[in-house]
Formats: sequence, structure tokens, C-alpha cells
Amino acid sequence: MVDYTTGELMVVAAAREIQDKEVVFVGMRLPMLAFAVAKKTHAPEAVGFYECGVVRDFPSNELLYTMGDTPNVEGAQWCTSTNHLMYLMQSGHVDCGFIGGAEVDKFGNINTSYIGNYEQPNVKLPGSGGAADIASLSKRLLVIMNHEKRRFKEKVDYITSPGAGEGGEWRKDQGLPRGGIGALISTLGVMRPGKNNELELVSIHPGVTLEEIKDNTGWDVKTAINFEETPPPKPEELEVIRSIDPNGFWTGQ
Amino acid sequence: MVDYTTGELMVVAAAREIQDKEVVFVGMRLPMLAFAVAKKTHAPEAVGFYECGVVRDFPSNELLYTMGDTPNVEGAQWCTSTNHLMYLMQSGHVDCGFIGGAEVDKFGNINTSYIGNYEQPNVKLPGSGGAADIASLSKRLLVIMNHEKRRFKEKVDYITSPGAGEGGEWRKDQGLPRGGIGALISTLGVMRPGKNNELELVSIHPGVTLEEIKDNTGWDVKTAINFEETPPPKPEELEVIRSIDPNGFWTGQ
Amino acid sequence: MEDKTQSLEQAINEHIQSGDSVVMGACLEPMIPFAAAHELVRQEKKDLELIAPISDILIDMLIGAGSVRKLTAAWAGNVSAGLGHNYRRSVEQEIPFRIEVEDHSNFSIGLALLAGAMGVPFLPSRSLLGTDILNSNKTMKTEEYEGEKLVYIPALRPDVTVLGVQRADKQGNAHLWGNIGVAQDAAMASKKVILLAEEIVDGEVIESDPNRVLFPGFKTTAVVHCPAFAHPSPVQGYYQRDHDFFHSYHKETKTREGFLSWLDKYVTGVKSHEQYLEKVGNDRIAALKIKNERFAAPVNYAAE
Amino acid sequence: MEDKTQSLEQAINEHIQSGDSVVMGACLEPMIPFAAAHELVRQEKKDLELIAPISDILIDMLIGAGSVRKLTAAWAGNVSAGLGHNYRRSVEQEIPFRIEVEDHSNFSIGLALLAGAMGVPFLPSRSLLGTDILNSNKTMKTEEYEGEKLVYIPALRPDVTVLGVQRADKQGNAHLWGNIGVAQDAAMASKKVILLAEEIVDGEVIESDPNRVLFPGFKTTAVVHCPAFAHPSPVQGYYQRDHDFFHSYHKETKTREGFLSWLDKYVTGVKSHEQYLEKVGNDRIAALKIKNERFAAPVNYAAE
Repeated sequence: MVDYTTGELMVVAAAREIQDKEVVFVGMRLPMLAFAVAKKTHAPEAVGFYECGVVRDFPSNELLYTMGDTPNVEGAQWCTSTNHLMYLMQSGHVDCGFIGGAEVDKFGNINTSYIGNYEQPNVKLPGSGGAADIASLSKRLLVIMNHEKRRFKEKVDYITSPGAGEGGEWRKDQGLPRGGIGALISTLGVMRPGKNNELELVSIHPGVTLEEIKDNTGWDVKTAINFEETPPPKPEELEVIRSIDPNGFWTGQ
Repeated sequence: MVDYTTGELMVVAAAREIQDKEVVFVGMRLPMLAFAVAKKTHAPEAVGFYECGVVRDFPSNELLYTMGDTPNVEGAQWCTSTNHLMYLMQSGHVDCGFIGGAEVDKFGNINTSYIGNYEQPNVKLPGSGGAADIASLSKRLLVIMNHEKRRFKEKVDYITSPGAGEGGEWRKDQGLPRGGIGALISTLGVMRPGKNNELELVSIHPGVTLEEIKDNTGWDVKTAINFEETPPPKPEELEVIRSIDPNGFWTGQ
Repeated sequence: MEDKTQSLEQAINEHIQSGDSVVMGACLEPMIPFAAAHELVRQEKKDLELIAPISDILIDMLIGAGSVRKLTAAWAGNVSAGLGHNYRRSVEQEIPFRIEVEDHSNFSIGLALLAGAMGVPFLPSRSLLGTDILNSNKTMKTEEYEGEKLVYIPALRPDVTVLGVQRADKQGNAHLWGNIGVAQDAAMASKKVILLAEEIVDGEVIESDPNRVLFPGFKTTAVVHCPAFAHPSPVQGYYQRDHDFFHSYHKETKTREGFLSWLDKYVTGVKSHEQYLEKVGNDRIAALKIKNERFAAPVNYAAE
Repeated sequence: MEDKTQSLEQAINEHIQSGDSVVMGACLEPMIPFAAAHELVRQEKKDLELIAPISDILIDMLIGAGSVRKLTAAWAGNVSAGLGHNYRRSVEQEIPFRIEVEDHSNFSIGLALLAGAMGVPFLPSRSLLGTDILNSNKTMKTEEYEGEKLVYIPALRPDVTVLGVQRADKQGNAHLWGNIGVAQDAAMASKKVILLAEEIVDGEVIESDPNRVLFPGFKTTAVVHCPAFAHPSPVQGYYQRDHDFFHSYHKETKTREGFLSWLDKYVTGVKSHEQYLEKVGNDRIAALKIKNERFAAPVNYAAE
């Protein structure tokens, strides 16, 4: 049995959400590593979009701190405007996109803008970046978050990035062209939309208890019928992560 | 007294419409030569736009048959999309633009689309190209045409490129942001908008009689108060034309 | 990644069907994919909707050949010689039959393709207000927005763009230089993109300059190695425009009979683009080749 | 043509006034014109509206310095280290005072600038439907168009864009490579453009590659030769990102006092960008320099 960190497990779980030949809107931090793992294991023909305007069909071998770091441009397939990548996503060409968040609610809505009332907030968060666009326009939204009760709420204070809104067919009613949560990968487990598009637990990370998850979730979380343990990283997956992030800058906890 | 062709006189008259530092949407044929004459005589800092997506601050020394000819690209300041140049024009950055036409009417509306009814036309003309956009969006429209009665009509069959419509403040009423005819340079003289934006004769080419113009104009054409003879080309202007078009392909008649 | 190279015959046969809407000539006067147009005639594809701002004599030739059902364009004729005789015969005399015409300006067709590329139903513009283009083309509408009049130009989403480029790799990544016209938006808006390339190069060549790429390789359906694909139009850095060919076309196609004989000589009477080039004359093609070098200044993409 | 070169001090003094709307950081994380931001603080320009998708710690620094009245952005913080302490202090505690925030996403700000560049009052999008961004930013409206819901994003027309580029000529023609972000649309949309260039080159260098130009030289107001203008952010082919600098900023600015001391050290306590670089350390700057070469493949623009 190999040793791994929670960060590494999350990267691997995220990587497995990427299918071969898919176009992936790659987010900062763990998603950049997830894209690398997917490309070098089961999804060799996946294509990565980076919101600064970079398209890559192979990941940089360097540890990136931002998408615009020089190694992410060298050897790219396309360097272009942010709008061009957004056009392709608006047209339905992006299969999945990664975002993080400060808060998520039971319908998968994400808040990265304001804690409290936006007119007089308790906490000013950095904002959307491209996350609201990825949540609006990609076919499947993949969310990566720390699993804490204050972050997993019945209802977020502010919808920066729409999940299923108030549940059911809310997205369609709003006029959103497609999309919704594909998976929410947390520090404790993985959730997917179930009945009425409410998020349910589909897997729990090795060593985590269901009670722990319930204690750290701000709503009465349901478990899916095919509920399982999150499969641990394979050696070849860890190898990719550690070749890029040898000091555990993003994945060490 | 130097010898010159009508084509050369028209080129020179057109060149004199270009002020220094202006941005000029350059049309095919005579306007390309007019831009060269202006640049090399009185308007050294004028900038030329070509609708295929080329921007030049000096004209090509080669005779061009189309704007996309290879000499028009080599040494350009910008090679870009057609839309980008149109955006700049829509934003008010184009001072003047040249177009030709098959028909013009007394309010300076130009037809390059259909003679007769557009549903069952007698003649199918090539269409707008960029002319309708230049007429809509440039600050001053410069028109170059053969002066014949069948071409200078009371009212054109089809407005491809708007002049003053039905006269007066028609452009404003239509919502056009600016513009209108700066000058109509014909094989016989030069016209500009006068009262109610109707075109009036402001100059007559050397050797042409007023009667000849009236006979070849399909409306009762008025003459401006400051009516004069079109000043003939200067040697340095002819030199530019003949260095580019030594065989008179565009200017020999 | 997938090898998308095909012969011209295969690519046209497989990816363009009768009835399709097809963009050819997205760069306006240069880089027009004449080789693909000729192949469409040889394969007897019919009922095409041609979409392009200008495309010089490509449009006129396809109309005369009876391949076109509808023309969505800003201008159709012969850029250096004048009117297009086949276009006139079709609309004025229904010879060989009357095509449908959707009138555009260069900007409105550029915006329609951009709207298609963006994935929105329309884009607003201030152009064309007061023109009869808004009467003969009923797809464009004048609307009020906060007290201002605008023309809403609906999106075009062509089935195929056939785009000529200087060089492409086998996966469909390409470099195109010179004036761009509507090439980028046409390719982004279209369901399929067929590239005709002067040269097929290693992926590393394209990756060495990712800012020169206009759209991602995954948008490309097929890559055809087709030197001199644009003759008689020019390709920057490769060959000049064959002006005389356009003038001869204008003279030789004045009558329907003249056109049919021109078509037989250059298109239906030859089997391939290679035979077309032989018919034009190898010496003539060689004389058009660019002999000089004027290279772009070096650009360093190194990361470290 | 006109020589538009000026010193950084002159260009900022002459072309940016207190109260102006200014785009800085149009390429997102790289090529952020930090040198211009520092000069704005030194010249005590106030009440600025900052416009940018992201711009990393540039925004946070200017908020802390009290230069900002309004922020129109998609994201503001410290890209590799997290939240921006000054931004939080301003909005949560009114320290030094509360700025106005106009919330955007990357796409909505990109479209707003494109609308400005196009000269239209708005552009439609399918993004952001159902989000609270449409509640906190009341400039964007949900509209119905032929039965579909769209968000109409109003144009932004900034007073000034400060754009970092690799090289420019004295007339304001420039080459920028790497990811473009919203640089082209921001420059096209703005009334003035100030270029900060790593190198000033002859016009011939720029003209050798006109496809690499993003906007015409006549849009440029001033050209500043300012090597290492982007430190601590990177410039492709010139220098890498100084990651540690961002992490140190994050640690040192946790308190207001910490920030003021940081500001004094790097900005107000130095007189020029050259002195800033000395303060950072010439060895440290030298260590970030790109030493390798990975040149773009040759491109021949020759016409004959």
C-alpha cells in the first residue's frame, strides 16, 4: 500500500473525471496536476484550456504557480485571447471544467465572492475569475474544495458559479445552455447530483467515516445507492504528481 | 502644361480629399493610387485601411490588382481580421473612406447591388463588399464614378451604401452614427453636399463644359456658389501615379 | 493525437455533402481554396450554400457549374476585371438556374460568422442602417436599444469551412499569415474545417509559435497537403497572384458556351489538382513562386 | 511618423489623471505593468477605476495605497498565495476606505471590453444566467431574444490601458507574445494606450511580422522603455515569475502596518522603477532572466 496525501488523492479523483479526448477547462492548483495525471495515464488525447488564453495538449512538466507562468506558454498549441476560449465554451466545446470555492451548497452552487450580504460583507473573497463562466457554459462542472461545515452550507450566501440553483430544472429555467455539477471532490469524499439535483455522497476517502462527513456538512447529506470508498491513487498516478510537485507545494498537507 | 488623363486627374482630386494624419479606408483601383499620391505629397502621416485586414502607413510601390496581393502584405504595419478594421471604423476612427459605384443619386446614395427591382433585377451587380460599411461608419465618404446619365440618377434603384437618403437629417433619423458624402469625384467634375444634403457641383474638370455635366446628370444639378475648375495635377503628383501605374492600367483612358 | 491527413478527393468526398453550407475564401482576395472548388465540381456536389465576403471568381465559377443553391456574400464578381458573368446569367436569366442571394456587407458577414463562433444568436452593429440590404436580406433586423438604433445580425453556423493555410501539422494545427479576413471566425463558427496546406510540417513547427495559430487543432476535420491550392489567387511567402488568369477568365466566360469550354478545360476535363496545375502550365506556376525571403523578426518563447 | 517615447514618469504624469478608468494587467497573470502601478502611487494619482480580469497583487497594492475608487474586475487577490489583505480590509473594514466593486467574470469583462472595442453599446452572452453577479452588478441585464435568455453586457470604454509588451517601436507599433488575455480588446476599447516595452526596436522589426501586432500604432499614446516592467510577474522570453515575491507580499501585508512598511520599502521609498529593481536586488532580477532560446519557426512574408 502506497502512502499518499489527501491532496494527492483529490488530484487523482479529479483526474479520473477527465475522459480521453475531452476538452478540459483547467483551473489553478490541484486541477493543473489532475490534468497532468489524466493526460499521462488514461486520457492521452485530452486538451487543456487555461483562462489566460492558453491551449495545451500536453501539460507543462514544471510546477506552475499561475496559468500564465512561462512554462505554460512554451510548447502550447495555441496562445490566444481569453475570449476565444470562452467562445468555444459558450458554443459547447468544453466537456468539463474545474473550479474551487469558498462555499458550496447542497445544489452545488459555489460562492467565491462574498461571505454575508454582498452590500456589507463579512468577508470579501477574490471573486469569480473564470469560474462563473465555467459553471455556466461547460458540460460538466468539477469542483474541488476543503470539506468543512462552514463551507458546505444548506444555501450559499451568493451564487458566483451556478450549480443546480434551487434544484430540479432550475438551470434550464434560468436559460443556461447546458451543464451542472459533474462531481464535487472534497478533502473527505466525492459527491454527485442525485434526486432533484441535490448533491449526494458517492464515495468516501479511505480512513474517513460517514459520521465525519455528516459532521462537516451543513445539510443533511444523503448517500448514493452505489456508495463506495474512493479508490486510492495508483503508483503511476502518484509518480506524475510527484514529478511535477516534488516538494508537495500544492498536494502536501 | 503637363499632359494627364482623366483617370489621373480623378486620382489627384481624390488624393486632395485626404488630410494629413487621417485614417483612410482605401478602396480598390483609383483610391489605392490616390492614397499613394496623398502619402507622398501632402499627407505623409495618413494611415491606410484595406478591408481584407491590412493596415499600411506607406503604400506599396507595386501596382496592385487586389488589396490582398502579396506586395500589400509585405511591410504592412498590421495584418489582422476584416472585423478588427470594421470595429475601429464603427468606433469612429476612420476619417474617410473610398468607394465606387454603378449608380449614385442626388443625395449621394450609392447602388452596387441591383439595377431594377431586387426581386427580379435587370442587372445583378457584385454587391457591397465593404462599401455599405464605409458609407455607414466613416466620417466622410469619398465616391469615385464615371459620370453618365444612366449612373447619375434622381433616385437609385437600391441603396447599397447610404449617402443622405432622402436628404436633410435622414442619416440621423436612421440611426447612423456619423458620416455622409465628403466628395463625389466623377469623370467630369466634383460634387459635394449642399442645401438639404443634395449634391452640388463644386468643380468642373478642365475642358469639360457645364452643359456636358448637366446632359450627363439625371437630376437638375445645382452649382455651388464657390464653383471652380478642378485644379490640374501637379508634376510631383503625376510622378507618384506613373511610378506605380506606368502602363496606365488603372488611370489610362 | 489523431492523423487527419487525407487526399483532396477523400476530404471533399467525405466531409462536404450536397446541400451543405460552405465557407471558401475567408481571407477575401488571397488564399482562396480554388483546388477545393474544382474538386466539388468534379464530384458533382450540388445545392451548396456558399458563404464568404468576396472570394473573387470562385463564386462565379461554382454558380456557372451549377453547384450553388444559395449565395451568402458581400460581393461576387471578378476583383480585378469586374462583374461575374455566371452570377449575372444566373440572377438575370436563370442560366443554368437562378440562385438565391442573401445580401451582406463585409462587416455584416464578419459579424454573422463571429456570432456563430461565439455561440450567440446575434451580434449588434451600427452599420447598414438605412440601406436596402436590410430589405433584400430579411434575416437582419433593426432594433432599438436604450434609445439607439442597432442592426441585429443573426449568427451563421456553416457546415464546413475550407481554409487555405501556409502550413499545418497532421493533427490540424496550422499557421496562416498575411491578411486574415474572416478566417478565424469562419473556422470557429463551422461544424467542420478542412485545411488545404502548402506544406505539412511537424507539430513542433506549429508549437514553436502558438500565437500564430488561429483556432485549436480539435476544430480541424481534415488536413490536405495541396501545394498551389490557391492558384490563381496568391499565398503570402509562397506564390503571387496570377492576374492574367483572372482577366482571361473574364474574357472567356462572357458567354455560357465560353464558360462551359473554360470549365471543361480547367476543371471537369482534368482529374485532379495536379492535372489542373499541368494544364495551367508548370512554367507559369513556377514563375509565380516567391523567390525572395523576408522573414519575421525572431521571437523567443523560452520559459527559463 | 511621430516619436511617442516618454519616460515612465512623464507618461504616467501626462496621460493618467486622478479619476480615470485604467486597465492594467490585461494578460491576466503575466506581463502585469507593475512599474506603472508603482509610479501611479508615487505620483499620488487618486480615485482610479481599475479595470482588469485578474491582475494578481497589482490591484491589492493599489487599493492599499488608497489610489482606487472603484474596482471592475473578475478576481482580485494573490494568485499563488490566496486572498488580498488590502482588498479585504477595504471592503470589510473601510481601511483606508471602502472601494466600490463592480463584479465581473473573466468572460463578462472580456465581452465588455470587446463591446467597447467594437463600438457597440453591449454584447450578448449565455454566461452568468442565474448568478448573483447579475444582482451585485446591476449594469448587466437578462433579456429575451427570440425565446432565449441572454445576458446583455454593456461596453466598457476605459480612459487608459497600460499594456506591457516585449517590444515596440517609437511610433507605438508593438509585438506581444504569450497568452493574450483581454489585451487586444482593452487596447482597442481605450481612449489612450500607454505601452511599457522591454525593448524599443526599429519600426522594421515590427513591420517584419504584421500578424503579431495587436492594434494599430495610431491607438498608442505613449511608448515607455521600461525593462523588467512586469516584475514580479513574468514576460515570455524575457524573465520568469518571481514566485517568492508574491508569497512574501502575502505574509508582509497581513496587517495594515505591514503593508505600509512594504509600500514604503518598494514603492514610496524609492524614486523610480530603476531604484525599485535595485531594492529587489539586481542579482535576484538577473536570476529570473530567461537564458534559453526557443525561437518561433521562420515565416516568410516576401511578396515576390
